[in-house]
Amino acid sequence: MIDIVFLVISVVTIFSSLMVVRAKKLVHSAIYLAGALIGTAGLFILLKAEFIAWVQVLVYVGAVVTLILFTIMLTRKGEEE
Amino acid sequence: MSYGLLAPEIILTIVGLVIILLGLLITDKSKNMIGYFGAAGLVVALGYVLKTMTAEGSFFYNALVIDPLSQIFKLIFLIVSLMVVIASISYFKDNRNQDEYYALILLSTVGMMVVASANDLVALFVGFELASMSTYVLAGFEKKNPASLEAALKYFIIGSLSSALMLFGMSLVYGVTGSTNIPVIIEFFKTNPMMATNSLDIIAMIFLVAGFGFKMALVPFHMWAPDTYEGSPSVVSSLLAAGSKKMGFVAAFRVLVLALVAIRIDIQMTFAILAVITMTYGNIVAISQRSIKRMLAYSSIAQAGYISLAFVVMTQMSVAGGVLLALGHALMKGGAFIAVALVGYMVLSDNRNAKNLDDIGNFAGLGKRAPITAFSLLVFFLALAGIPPSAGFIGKFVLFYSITIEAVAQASNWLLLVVIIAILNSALSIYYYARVIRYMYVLPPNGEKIKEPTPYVVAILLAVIGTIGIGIYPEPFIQMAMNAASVLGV
Amino acid sequence: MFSDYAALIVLLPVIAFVLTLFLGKKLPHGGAYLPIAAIAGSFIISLGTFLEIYPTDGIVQQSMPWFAGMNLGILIDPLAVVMLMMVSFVSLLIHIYAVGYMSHDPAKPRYFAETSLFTAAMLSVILSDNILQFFISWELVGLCSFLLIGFWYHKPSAAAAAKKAFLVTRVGDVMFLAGIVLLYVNMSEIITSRAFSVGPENFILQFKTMFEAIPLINPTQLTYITLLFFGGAIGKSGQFPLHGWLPDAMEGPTTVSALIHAATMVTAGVYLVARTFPMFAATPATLSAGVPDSLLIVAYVGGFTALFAATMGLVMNDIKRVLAYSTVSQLGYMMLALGTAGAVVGAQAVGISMFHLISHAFFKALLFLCAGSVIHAVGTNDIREMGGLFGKMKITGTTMFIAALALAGIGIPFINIGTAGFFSKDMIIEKAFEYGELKGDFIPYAFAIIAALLTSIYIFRLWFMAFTGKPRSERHSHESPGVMTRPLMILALFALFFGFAHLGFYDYLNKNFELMTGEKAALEGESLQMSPIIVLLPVIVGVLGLLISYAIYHRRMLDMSKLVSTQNPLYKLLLNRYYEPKIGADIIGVKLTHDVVAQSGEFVDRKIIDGLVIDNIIGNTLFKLGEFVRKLQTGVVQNYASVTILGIGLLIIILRIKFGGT
Amino acid sequence: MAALISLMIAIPLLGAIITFLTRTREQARSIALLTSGLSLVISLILFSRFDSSISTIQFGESYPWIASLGVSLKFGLDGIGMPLVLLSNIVIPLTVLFAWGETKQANQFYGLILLELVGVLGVFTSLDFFVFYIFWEIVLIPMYFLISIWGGPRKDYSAIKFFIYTHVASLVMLLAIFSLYFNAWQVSGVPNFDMFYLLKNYSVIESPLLKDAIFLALLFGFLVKMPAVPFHTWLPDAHVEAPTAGSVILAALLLKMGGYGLFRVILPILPFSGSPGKLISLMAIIGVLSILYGTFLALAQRDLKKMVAYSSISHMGYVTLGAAALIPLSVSGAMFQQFSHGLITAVLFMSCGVIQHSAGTRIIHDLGGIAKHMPKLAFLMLAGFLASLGLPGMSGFIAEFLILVNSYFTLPTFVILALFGIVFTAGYHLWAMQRAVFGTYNEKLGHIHDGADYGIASMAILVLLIIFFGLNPNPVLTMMTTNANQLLNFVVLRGVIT
Amino acid sequence: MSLYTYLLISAIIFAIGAYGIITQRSGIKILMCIELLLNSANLNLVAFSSFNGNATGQVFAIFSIAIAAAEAAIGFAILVALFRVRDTINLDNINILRW
Repeated sequence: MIDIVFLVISVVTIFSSLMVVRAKKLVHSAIYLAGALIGTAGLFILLKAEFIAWVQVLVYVGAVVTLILFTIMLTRKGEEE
Repeated sequence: MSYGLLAPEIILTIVGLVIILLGLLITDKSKNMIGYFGAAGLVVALGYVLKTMTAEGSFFYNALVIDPLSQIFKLIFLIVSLMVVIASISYFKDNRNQDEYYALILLSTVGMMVVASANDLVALFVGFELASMSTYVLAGFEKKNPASLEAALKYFIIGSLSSALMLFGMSLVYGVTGSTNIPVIIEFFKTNPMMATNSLDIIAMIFLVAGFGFKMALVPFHMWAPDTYEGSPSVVSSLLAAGSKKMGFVAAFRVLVLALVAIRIDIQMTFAILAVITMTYGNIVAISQRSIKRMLAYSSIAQAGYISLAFVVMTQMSVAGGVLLALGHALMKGGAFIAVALVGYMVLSDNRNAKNLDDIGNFAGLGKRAPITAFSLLVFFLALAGIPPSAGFIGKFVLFYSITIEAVAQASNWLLLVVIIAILNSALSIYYYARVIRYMYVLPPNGEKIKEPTPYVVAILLAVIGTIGIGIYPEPFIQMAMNAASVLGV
Repeated sequence: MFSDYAALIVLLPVIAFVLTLFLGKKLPHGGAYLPIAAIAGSFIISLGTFLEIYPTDGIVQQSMPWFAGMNLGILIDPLAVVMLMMVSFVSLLIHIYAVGYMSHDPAKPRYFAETSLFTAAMLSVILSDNILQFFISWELVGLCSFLLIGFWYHKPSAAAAAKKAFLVTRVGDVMFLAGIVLLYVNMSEIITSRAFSVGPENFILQFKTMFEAIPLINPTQLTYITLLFFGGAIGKSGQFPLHGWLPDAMEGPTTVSALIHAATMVTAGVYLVARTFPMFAATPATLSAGVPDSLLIVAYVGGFTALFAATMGLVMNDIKRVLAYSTVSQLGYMMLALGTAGAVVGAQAVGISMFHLISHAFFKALLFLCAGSVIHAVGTNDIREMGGLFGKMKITGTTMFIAALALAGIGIPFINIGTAGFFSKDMIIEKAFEYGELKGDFIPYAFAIIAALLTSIYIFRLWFMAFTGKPRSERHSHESPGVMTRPLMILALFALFFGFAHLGFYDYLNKNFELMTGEKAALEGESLQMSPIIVLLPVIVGVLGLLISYAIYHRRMLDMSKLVSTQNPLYKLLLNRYYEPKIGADIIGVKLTHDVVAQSGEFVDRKIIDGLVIDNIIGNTLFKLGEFVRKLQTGVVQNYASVTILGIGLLIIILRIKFGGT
Repeated sequence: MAALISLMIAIPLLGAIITFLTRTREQARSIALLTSGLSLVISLILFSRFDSSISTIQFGESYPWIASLGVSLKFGLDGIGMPLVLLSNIVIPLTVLFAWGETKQANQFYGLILLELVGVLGVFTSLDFFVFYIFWEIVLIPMYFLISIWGGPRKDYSAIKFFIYTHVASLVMLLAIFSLYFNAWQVSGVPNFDMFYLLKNYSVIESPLLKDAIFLALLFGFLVKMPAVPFHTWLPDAHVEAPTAGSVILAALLLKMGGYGLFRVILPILPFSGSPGKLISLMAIIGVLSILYGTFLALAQRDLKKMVAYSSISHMGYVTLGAAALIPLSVSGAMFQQFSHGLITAVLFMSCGVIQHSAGTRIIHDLGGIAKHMPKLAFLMLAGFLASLGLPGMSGFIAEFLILVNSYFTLPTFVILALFGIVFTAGYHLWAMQRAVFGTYNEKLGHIHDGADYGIASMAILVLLIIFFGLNPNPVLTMMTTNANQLLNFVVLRGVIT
Repeated sequence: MSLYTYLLISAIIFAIGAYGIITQRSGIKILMCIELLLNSANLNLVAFSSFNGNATGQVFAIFSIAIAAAEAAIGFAILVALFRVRDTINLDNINILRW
């Protein structure tokens, strides 16, 4: 059971990471980044580091990704990408 | 447990925070006083470090230690910061945001000092990042200047990449040894020599080399340095080249030297190749530069190459030589960048809209236009080229000499070859220094004599006195460096 | 009493040199009286010394240590004292003459200073008691000749001649120096290995020490040493093949020519061989039985030069050039005497040679001064433009005729009446014959007798062309002033009567080397009874030459235009001096040395060592490399990151390969 | 007074600093002349108190400096150093006097000259290898400036070439010093940079290869400075472009540092090197090569100054040859050649300077007959040229004579080769005189003036000294011989020569 | 789930991040890739911490997350500032400093 969960989470994480790079639109990249980070948080939970997982979600997903989205908004000019 | 020995860090942190607070309260006009305040804080900290040069202590569960190695590097960082701050009093005169500037300088200095004292990978990382992040901002401090921002961006990207690499390396080290405390790590490696063939160790070490090498600007982790030094405000370049760079060295001394000795990997050759490539690359590329800052950046890379020779043989003498050269280089390069800042000021006072402030053409006739600056630059250049009596000479002397000793002791021809290449390199470097000297003293000036602003002059003369002083009376400094090296027990 | 002050013989003219050089401008006649007084002083001391040592057969030796085991010293033995008297006396007369001759020259002070130094140097050569001091003085003589030949330095030909004189004699000097090097090495080996004593009074390069060590020196080495010395003498005395500088040296003032070519410089070479004669005589005989090798070579070189130079004397048109070749030729006789007579009568040869040297000094100085007087009067050197001068210049004409007689060696044999040259030259020719009889080698004799005929022809050709016939130029000519003619008359007296001193002279000089070393130095040959024809022959050829010249140049009995034309290859060869200036100066001096060797050296230096290695390979390559590597810094940050990551990858791979592991 | 040597070095140093700070030309040159004159006085005092009969160090001084490296400030003089100290102190005041009329940045000009004096005095007196090296390097800097500020058209190229070339050589030498130091340290366990101590311990090194490597590195350092063919190409360029004062100092003093190194460092260790025979041959070959090559190259030059520069190479070849011969008198001859060449070459370069100044050119073909308008110069120049071509009665002859005569014992072939050079040496000197000074006056030059009085005066003093030491070399030669004998005691003991 | 599985995942993420940094042109994307790198390091730390049985790794990870956030803030601030003066964040065009 744990194995399957682990497998799913890791596949999601790796896929999301890959899509961060491969996505055409910056916004999609940012969403995938959030996915990858959350996936990692999942792995943290599997590693019995629940506190770190929470910090990860709060700080990364909550703060960093938001920051990224803001930046994308601020640096968008016309019909870029 | 008394935290007295950490007083310099504490003082600087408080002064930095007070400066931010002051910035909110006082008028833009009176902000020009903040620089003096910062300088005063640095002087106090410096005095304290000088007083405790030989002190020993350890704090926060052995995460920070005070020992001769940490003290001599703190000395370097504080002197550089002091020079930079004093020079900035002129450079950022009437700048509305100078409160932030000084606060950042002080905080980055604290970061560097933490690295110097770090006895734990966590503390090391935190200090590293503190210093780095402050300097990212400082590099881009001229927000209207595309070059400054570009410099900051490049610095930031390569810097974060390196931090990530370093962190990754640290995580591997932690994984292998189960601890982040450096002495424990070393002990672990010592008692488990079988691990030496474990590729995780090697990968970890290389990641650490990459992380520190970024700060040291070793080839191939140097690419950011010329661009950043060129684009940043000259005083910040001074801080980067003279101070922040040394942070990489102290970290490398703390971790790498010991770890490598402990792992007993014979990576002499690898380091030798890195060092040789670094110095040769730096010197060769420096020859054809027209921008003085860029030239100084490449020369800085070359100097990093010399200093990293200390890792090749890793004897007490060689580490002492590396420390001495680091000290000397901090003074020489820091002073040189500040002098370049002064030239930029001079050019701007000729023509407010001048571009390419650091173009070599602006140095024509500097000997007449700004005699103190020109003379100081002359001293710095000759010292960088290793001409006695100067700090550069003493450092190189001890360093090259320690390697020759090893070469003779090991009857190793290639080590001797390394020294010869290093020596030829240092001769080659004269070529581009002399070019600037020629501009300063031989070519006719293209402007009137200027009055050199006192803060700049004070900062530069500080460096000149240090450079020549170490050259003339090197004994205490050699002792200090030897003590520092003895901490490592190599 | 005089001998105690022997050092003053040299020092007086030196002092005069310094004083004249700095004060001459302020003194009347350019300070001419200073050197005259000084040289007169030298002459008086020389004479006084002679009078002191002659009766007692004494010699004067004074020596003091100099540097590195060398010494400075004075040696006055018979050989030296006669030379001293001759040199100081002739030099004195020439100086007096010069007061008149140079009266119009603005650079008189320099002239008198230089001649004074020149005399001092020559006197120092004579006085030296060691070979090093000898060499130093010898070189100073060369220097002064350089200065004096180039006295009118603004004339390019004079500057060139001065340079040539110095360089050609320098070739000889280097050989001389090499000889000294070799001698020194041998001497010091003898001293260290064979317990040969050298004390504080007995220095390594002193003649006395050298002569004592002769038996200990390796004979082959001795031959080398003496031949190298002779090389020096060849240069200084203008012997073949280093004779070329001497005729060119006529570019200086005529008084200088008189001083250099009559009395002093050129005789130094002969004096060198005479001075070191015991060494020459001690060389082994390998080339010809019974004749020491070095003497044989001296004889041949001297004999050949005597003839060779005389042939060129026949065709020269410059009055001074004729005399110059005559000098070369006569010096050849002196060398010949040292060689041939040395082989048969040993050290007596020195006396024979020196007697000719001194008599030659008188008549040749006279010839030059007369020539000077003529030139002074007609303003040209070319004898083709002179003629009929005898009517206007009786004193000059007469004295010059006397000198010519002396040069041709005219006299009456058997009753021993004749000019100085008669005694001295006939003795040499007779000894050459004796040598031929004893050693079965008549070649030197043939050289000598043919040269004697030619000598007579060319000198009377000169006299007849200048003083008889119709004047060939419009120039008003007149007799020279008294200050010039009086020395002529004095010299003429010597040229006429000096010969009668020959027996005493030979006796005195024969003792020379015994006095110095205290032992008999060389072999003694028994005198040969000569047939009358041999005794008469030299005079016969002399008179014959006079008659031929009279016939051709005075009476015009033969038309010479066929012979004397550039169509005649022989004439052309002679007129071009056997192409010696061309070969020596142009081909060896300029083409080979300068254009080929030096320029190719320059090429190697600038283009290869400097250009290729330093600038191109090291300098440019580094710069180009810098320019290339610089481009790697693209300014694009992703590339930077790539380099970083690639670098890490590379490091990992390297270390993995090196250490393996999992 | 104990600290005479350090006083002698300190006075010009102080003078240099003051000179830099002066504002007017008069002040600058007076202070320069005064301080260099004071230094001369001290050196004369030293000279008069010097005992020529002993070979040990006299007037020794020692102050602690960098204890951890075993460096101390040791100064002292012996027969090797004393004459050169005297020479330096003679040449520098005369150079200042010669350059009395300098107007361009006069304070810097005279200050740099004084700094040169400090440097060479330091080199010739220091007995600690570290200190020796420091002075050795210091000398480069003022010379670099003298060439690059006051130099001719290609001064940049020449100055940098001079600097890098000689600097590389010094660094190679530094490597050898390291090895010596380390070796001595291993022997005693105490760090010590004392020169004699390091040299004494050279023989302890085991590997013959390493010994030779150290030897060659040191030799290279000195030969470049001398300079010897084929490491000479920096010299003609530097000389041609340098101002007269710079050329004088360069040729008269800086080149002597190389020769000094031969006597001070090379000869004591030569017998203990791995293959002494080969190294001696090497030195002899380089010496003779320099003599002949320098001569022929001088023959090819069109520029008077360049010709003199090549003649320097040729003359310094005698020093190498004499040193390589390892005979006491050849070695002292070589030392004397250094002293004598210092005086002679100064006159030659001053002559070139005066001609350049007056006639505006130094190209021999463009000159001609200048004796007409410059009689004093022509006279002194002639004297210098004659001294340079080895005319007896002048100091050059004594030196060359001693070298040639004594080197013949051990190196006969080389001496014979060297003798060939003599004729050509005379050749180019006289050729230049004939073309440039004598002959018809070249009217294209316009009306030119004779040299200024101070220049002529300093040249005249030098000529007098040349003649004085040519007639009486003993004042310096005796002390040289004493030390040469002591140096070669080693050699004989070692059996390198018998 | 052995330690090496986690290390493998971390290595893969690291590789992807590195790949992104090399290939991408947008400054923002590169910053995101750097976050990925840091993330992989954090994963390492936590994994090691968990398998080594001591909490130091987790502590380290917390520090690193906090620092990464701060770093990101600075990075984006620089990007925005640069955008204001250069009107682009395409890093290929940001190369006035070179050679």
